Amino acid sequence: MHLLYFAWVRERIGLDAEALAPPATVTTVADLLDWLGRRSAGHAEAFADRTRLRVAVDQIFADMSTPVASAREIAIFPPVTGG
Amino acid sequence: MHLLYFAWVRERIGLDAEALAPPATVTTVADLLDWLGRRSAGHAEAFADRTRLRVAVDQIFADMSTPVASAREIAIFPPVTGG
Amino acid sequence: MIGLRVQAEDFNLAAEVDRLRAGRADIGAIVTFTGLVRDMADGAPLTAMTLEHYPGMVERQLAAICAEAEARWPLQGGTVIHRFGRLTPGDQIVLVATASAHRQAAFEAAMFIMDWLKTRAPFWKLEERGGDRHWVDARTSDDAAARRWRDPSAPGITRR
Amino acid sequence: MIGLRVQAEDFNLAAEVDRLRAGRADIGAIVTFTGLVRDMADGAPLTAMTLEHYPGMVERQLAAICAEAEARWPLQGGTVIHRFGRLTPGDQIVLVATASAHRQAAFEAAMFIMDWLKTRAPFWKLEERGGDRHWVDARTSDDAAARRWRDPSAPGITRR
Repeated sequence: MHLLYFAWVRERIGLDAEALAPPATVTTVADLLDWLGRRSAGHAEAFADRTRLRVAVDQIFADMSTPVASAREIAIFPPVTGG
Repeated sequence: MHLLYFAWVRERIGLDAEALAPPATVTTVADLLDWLGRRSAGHAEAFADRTRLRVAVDQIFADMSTPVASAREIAIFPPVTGG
Repeated sequence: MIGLRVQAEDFNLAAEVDRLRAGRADIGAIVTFTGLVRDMADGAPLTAMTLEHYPGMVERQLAAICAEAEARWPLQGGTVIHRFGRLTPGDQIVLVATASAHRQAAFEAAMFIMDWLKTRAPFWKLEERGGDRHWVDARTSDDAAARRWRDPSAPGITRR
Repeated sequence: MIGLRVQAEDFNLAAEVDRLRAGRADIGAIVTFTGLVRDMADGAPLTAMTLEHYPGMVERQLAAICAEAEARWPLQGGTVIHRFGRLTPGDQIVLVATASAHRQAAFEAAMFIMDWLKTRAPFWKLEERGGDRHWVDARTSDDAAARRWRDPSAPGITRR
């Protein structure tokens, strides 16, 4: 699974991407954030307030209950502010 | 009183302007159209259907009851179609 | 603050937008509307369209429309140009450009100006199709579009 | 039919509008929206604004937004250009241009695209003010602006 981080999520984690293989117990976006949050202090800080996060699974906006087991690319970022 | 005609009103009357002094009995726009309508066949035809006419008294949109006695410039034309 | 011109000459969209932007960096949004002569409006091919106007009243009406737009929305500038005379398909007829810190104000003010211009500015269109000529009828949809800005809940009303 | 570009380079409004108009006379209305970097957004003077984006998803989201606009309004063409990278006050950020036979469609489609782009296209703004830097927060007003297009009575819905 390819993970992408953008904006302040990227900065807090200190990485713009990482390739990881979560355990089989990680089935939803919420599970993934729980699991990722334990990887480092930066991950924990970035994912502390989930109301400030948005997630895309294979480039489509997802929510906390979206399945992730078969996903190839998951991006985690703040609400978008373009335009 | 300076009268101005535009678009098909101008074409039916055959004049783009005329200077006239209506009698004292002409007090409103409606009176003026009645009076003008008797001037020629073209005037009569141009003013036959008042729902298709708009009138400006001294360059401000007016209605049939607007006073005309002290007006200097009265324009009669179809609904506008610019833009 | 909104510049007004009624002219026979063509206009240049880029030059007008550059003029609004020149020397300032406080504008967040510029909306432009360009109206063009269509070749096939309502059926048979159009040869030409002649715009007749009422000099004096046109400027007065456009100034009133722009003053109302400026009262309703926080604009940082704008331009309204309307041409008169004989035009052919593809020619530009009218330009409305609005500048604001925020996009909603720029959009709404430009729509407002166009809707009111269509129903309040004394211009008349004469279409030529081959040998035929006829004066364009006013559209009830234009009246409806203008009226909605009078609604107490219309955009801009609460910002007065 | 709406051309999409996500690029670091600047764009030219006149060139994009000329491209929409080129070789045709069936367009009645062209609406453009240009978004610019403001120097004083929310207080202290802005030094620079950096746009980060999610390559791949950005193009996908913009294509979906434009496809919905084309389904809702009878458009004859359009252009969406969004820049990324470091910009300074006065710089252009985004262009939306829409062409239609009728002004209401061109206006509404441009507003729709901007509202949805603001809430659905993965871009993030980093502001620099002197030595300070901070990521711009999303605005609830942008969410509300986008949501109104989902209303069953929203413009364009009945034209599907």
